[in-house]
Amino acid sequence: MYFAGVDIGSTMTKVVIVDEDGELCSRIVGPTGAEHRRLANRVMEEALKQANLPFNQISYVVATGYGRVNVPFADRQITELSCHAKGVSSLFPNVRIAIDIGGQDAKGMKIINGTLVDFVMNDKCAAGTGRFLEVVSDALGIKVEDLGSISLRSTNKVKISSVCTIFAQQEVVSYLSEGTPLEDIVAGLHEAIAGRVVRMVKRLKIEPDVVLTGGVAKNIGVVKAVRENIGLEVLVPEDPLLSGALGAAILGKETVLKALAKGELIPKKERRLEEATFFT
Amino acid sequence: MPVAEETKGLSRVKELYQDRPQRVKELKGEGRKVIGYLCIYPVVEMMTALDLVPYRLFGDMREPITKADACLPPMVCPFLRSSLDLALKDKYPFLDGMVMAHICDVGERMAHIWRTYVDYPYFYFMDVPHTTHKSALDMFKEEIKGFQKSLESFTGKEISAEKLKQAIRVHNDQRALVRELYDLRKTDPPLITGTEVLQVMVALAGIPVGEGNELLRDVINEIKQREEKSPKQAARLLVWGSVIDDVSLIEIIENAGANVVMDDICVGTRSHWSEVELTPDPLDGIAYRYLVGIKCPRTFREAALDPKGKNYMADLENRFGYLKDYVRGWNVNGVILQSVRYCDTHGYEVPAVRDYLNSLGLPSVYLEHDYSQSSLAPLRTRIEAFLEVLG
Amino acid sequence: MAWFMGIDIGSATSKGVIAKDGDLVGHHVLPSGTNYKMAAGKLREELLSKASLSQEEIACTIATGRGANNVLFADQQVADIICCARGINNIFPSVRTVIDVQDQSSQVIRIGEEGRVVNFATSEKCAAGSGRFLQVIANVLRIDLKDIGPLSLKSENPVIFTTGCAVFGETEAVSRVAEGNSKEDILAGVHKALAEKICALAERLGLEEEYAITSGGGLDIGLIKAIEGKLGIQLLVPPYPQLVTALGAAIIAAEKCPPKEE
Amino acid sequence: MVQEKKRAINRLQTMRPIRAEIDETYKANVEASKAGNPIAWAMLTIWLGDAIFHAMDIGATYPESYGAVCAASGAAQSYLDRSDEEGFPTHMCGYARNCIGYAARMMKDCGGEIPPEAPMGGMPKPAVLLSRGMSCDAGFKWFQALARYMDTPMWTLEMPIPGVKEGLSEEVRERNVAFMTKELRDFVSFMESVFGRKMDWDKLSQTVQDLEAIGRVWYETSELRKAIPCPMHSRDFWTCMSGPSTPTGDLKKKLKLYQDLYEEVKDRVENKVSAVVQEKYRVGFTELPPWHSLKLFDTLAERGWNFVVETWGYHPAVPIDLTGVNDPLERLARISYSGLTTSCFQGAAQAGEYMGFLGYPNLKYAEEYKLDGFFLHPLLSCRAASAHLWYVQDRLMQKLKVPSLMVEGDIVDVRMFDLADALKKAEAFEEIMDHYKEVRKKEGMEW
Repeated sequence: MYFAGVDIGSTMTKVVIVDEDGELCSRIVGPTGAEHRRLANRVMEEALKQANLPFNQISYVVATGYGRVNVPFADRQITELSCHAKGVSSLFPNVRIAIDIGGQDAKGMKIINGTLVDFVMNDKCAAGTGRFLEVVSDALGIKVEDLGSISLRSTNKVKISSVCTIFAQQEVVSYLSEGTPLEDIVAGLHEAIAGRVVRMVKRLKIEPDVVLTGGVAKNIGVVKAVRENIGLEVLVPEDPLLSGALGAAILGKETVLKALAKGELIPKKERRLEEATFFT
Repeated sequence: MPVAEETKGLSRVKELYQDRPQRVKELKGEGRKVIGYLCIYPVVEMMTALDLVPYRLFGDMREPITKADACLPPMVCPFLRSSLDLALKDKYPFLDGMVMAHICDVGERMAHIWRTYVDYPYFYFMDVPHTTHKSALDMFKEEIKGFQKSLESFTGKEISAEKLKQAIRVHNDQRALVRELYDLRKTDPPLITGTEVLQVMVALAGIPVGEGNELLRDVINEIKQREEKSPKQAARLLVWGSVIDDVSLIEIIENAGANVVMDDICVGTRSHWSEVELTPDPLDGIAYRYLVGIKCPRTFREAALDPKGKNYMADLENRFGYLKDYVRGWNVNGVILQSVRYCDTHGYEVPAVRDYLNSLGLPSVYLEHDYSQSSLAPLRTRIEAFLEVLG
Repeated sequence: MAWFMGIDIGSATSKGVIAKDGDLVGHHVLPSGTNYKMAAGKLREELLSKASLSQEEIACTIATGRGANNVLFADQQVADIICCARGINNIFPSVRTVIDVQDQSSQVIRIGEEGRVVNFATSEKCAAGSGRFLQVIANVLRIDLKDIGPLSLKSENPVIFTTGCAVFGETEAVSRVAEGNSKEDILAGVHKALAEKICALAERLGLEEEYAITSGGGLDIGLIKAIEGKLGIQLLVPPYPQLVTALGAAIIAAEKCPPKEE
Repeated sequence: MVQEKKRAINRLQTMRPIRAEIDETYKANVEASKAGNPIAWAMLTIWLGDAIFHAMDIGATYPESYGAVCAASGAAQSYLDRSDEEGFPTHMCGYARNCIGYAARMMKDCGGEIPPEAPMGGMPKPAVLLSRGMSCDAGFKWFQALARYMDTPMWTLEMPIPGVKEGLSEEVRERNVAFMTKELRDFVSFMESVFGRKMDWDKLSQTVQDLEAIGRVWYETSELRKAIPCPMHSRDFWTCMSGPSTPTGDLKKKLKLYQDLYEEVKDRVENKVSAVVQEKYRVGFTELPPWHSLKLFDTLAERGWNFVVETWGYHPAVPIDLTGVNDPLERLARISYSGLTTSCFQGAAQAGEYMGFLGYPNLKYAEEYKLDGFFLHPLLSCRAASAHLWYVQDRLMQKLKVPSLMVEGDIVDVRMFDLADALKKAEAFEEIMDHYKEVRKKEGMEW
């Protein structure tokens, strides 16, 4: 049996397929964006190709992420908070605090024995989300991927005082114009975003293990800043983008196995990859 | 069914919810005087006793705030900004007067601003103390007396003790009926949805108390005979916090798969739970009910010191003990704390009320919104996640 | 003979003009990029070569805009509000209210005789109600900025766009598209939301005709129509809306320092 | 003696010992509490409760003022962050969040001891909390919230706030004064029961007398600021303002210090000495300044801006006739009730102004102090000091053709204040002040 998790985030769409032992059979990441958002099925298609499976072989599909309601072929929708918690604890069984810095939000999750017990979330203000770094690195004229390594060279990071992302962008430009070294500015940005997120997550009373996920977790500079702000070791999964989709797939698996254990049979349904329609 | 036949019960409620002023406009046509009031501290019994029609003003979270931006800053309670905005857009041509009370900082400031820019034949600002000290009660009683005098001189009529007692009785009847309606939420699943209850509460706030009582009786009978119950859900929630006058949020919660079975808001229990005791001097009962009986964080309460000094848990019990009755009586298993942005009185309360709920072993989530529909949509994920936490 | 230079370093673009007796003899616009000092220098070169003048022939230079302090060769800095007022007064002497929609902030300026500032109101501490909001949306919808206006005018029913925040406007736009709304309706929705914010500013000041719109906003016919509709007014649009502030700076340069002695 | 360079603001010499005296009280409180004497945390109640502390030999410290101290010293940020972590919404009062963060740090991290990083010696753990039911909701909600961190007995002093029309009648006044007096009496017995000491009524009467004396001098001093050019800048006013309202330390000494201040200001008036190099604009300030960016005022002083008056809450109470009132508590009640709220109601009613003590005084000051404009500072974290400012701006313009500059910021959180933006707006505002000077002249107003 195979189980799929589809995580439609605000910027990235991820699909994971696992078998009944939880082994990863497929992992796909593609951009979301105004048009792509409608094409969850395309990404699913790729995932199936990679796993080299017909769609009918998928016993259960769980959709998550902020676009979860737009996955017509999903059997169930579960919020990204529960899915991240599940995905992260499947990779790090001892996790107590999971921090996910996504494209348009940041979440803190308190996890006990693999289940979500409390959470905090910011999707009100772009500062403290992945967008913050994207928007500002734009102004710096450098790729987001490069931010991390650049920041490590910093000896004296600047203080970003703007609360609004757009204004932070301007602040950055004035720093540049004053000839402030790039690495110090970037380090300042990492401090700004890490500071904001950690302040929020501290409301959950942080205790180890702490795991950081989301696209931003690929940024070594942010990881460092988060570590400094928490004062604890911070673990990062090998592919920090996937934990939501992974958790979704695993939750799907658990649903099915629970049902089977109860002796209920999962009706084999004809699965079709239809395009999402949004006129319902 | 003939079109002419007047609607009753819930369908009447929906009418009134959709078009709140329709009834007071009719009454106005019949020569009745309509007095607007904001928040739940203006003493409605006084207005009723003088055959005035009290009409509670709300905001409109579907209408962008524009006019009020010219005289109220963006960093104050958007509900109050919206209320003033509607007045400035001349949505209340039917009002003969307006009563505001010292409910909170912005409420107090806005009363004066309102009075400056929108003129009514009658206007009264009622001071409300923040403490429940004996001396505060005495002072508040005098303040109510002052309000009574001003109403009397406005109408040229006197309020006899008997008339006042009558008014108190009808309003107490309404409070009793509301509690009866709330009892129908105790079953699992509840006989009436949170959305419907809120619509009833909003409807009541726009019609004379007597009509309201009739309406409540119809609704209660209807609900009791209901065949189809609302879907059974795992979560039975209590919604706490600042004013909710639009069903959007409750709908989002109930659509996410929960039953909203109880509330602690001022368009619900806060406005209807406690009755006015019929004291020899009616004003004593009124003063006590409005200052002590209404449970709003704008009033300061503290547990008496025990020999060892002050005790936080005793303090919480004294402030929030009533929530325990709600939780047990309605078999609540989760609480949604919600507040409009920039509401200080609720903001300071949040950590303490969560401490209390934790002591009851009740999970809770805190949601903040800026009193506009668009600000509610993003809350869906938090609500769904909270329901997943409840399991 | 004396020429005067006005340099306006904005967060997105830098504008410069050379004026003589209040007339535009040369102008140039370039992206501010990440180094305001360089932008300013480049701007001066371009301007001088365009007007085929040498620096010596410039009697006085006034810098304005967010990056004004990076214009090292300026004789003085003047607030953009003042420059904008003088600039528009030079183009439309009858204008009493200017709506200046810049990249990151919007301001409404009331003007008296000789283009003196009589009152002004600026948008709050975030990019809400600023031109940036539109750019972000344009990016999401993959539309060229110059097409925004015309497209928006085609809209039958604008979507209700209540969030003013530029960054979250993006999220909302994305979900609007997902819901199947047309680009036209979304853009019209943004214009509506922007217009509401700007009009709130204007109503705070009180309106006095005639009216003009300047900076980037003046290039967006969709926004112009939305504001006109909401306030029930006619907006005058200068030939180069984004140059008005720089022009004002040049005019002030003329006021401040009379022609240098030969 | 610190030799400081010539600043655009011509500070008063007599201000310095007053500042030292005020700073001293922080140290005094720390030592007192080390010696085992109880210390109170009090909201500014403008005399109401303070005199009672003083008469009962209980040192009082003021978390509001301390919020300004933390903001000025840069220590505030970490306390604000701590308050966030504790789960308090971030839009709440900067003073309150600073204090809540401080309390959490003191009680949870430092075992009740003063946090090492605390500026000005810090505030020792309180033995009693005095909050207030007046002027803002934070006034009592904030101290109530402190119960999460300290089992400290707390009292809330009530202050009636009637509407202008409703508050005019003598009946209402007498009723409210009687209420406040009763409140104070209850507070005294509360204090007596908490500390097991008796109130020394003679000392209280003496304290009240001294306070009245200091208050009168302070009031006379502010009257002198109507002179052109204005001899005393808001910077000096803010430095000295807490003295007359908080009876800490040796009151006789304090009185002397404020008399010296008066003399220096008076001397400046006689010699036409201005508080700024060249007084070009006379500006009033409403409500609370950006404590973290006071250099703003130096820069503006260089441009000829003289800040000559501040708003009601800080403006010295107009002395009232109290002959025949012997009960010290009633004296306090009358002074406070009149000074803080109703003294301006008569004028407000005549002017048809409903925004009593928050709105009308600005109009009054504009005329009396011949203001060219107002600097309005709405606080993103404070409703009480912001909700009325848009209205005030409108009334000043409608009635007096006096313009006001609106610059958003915060008293404590520096991240909410943009100095460059403020200066840009101020520059443009000068043209506006010039313009309306002309307009007022045309309309035959006297300034």
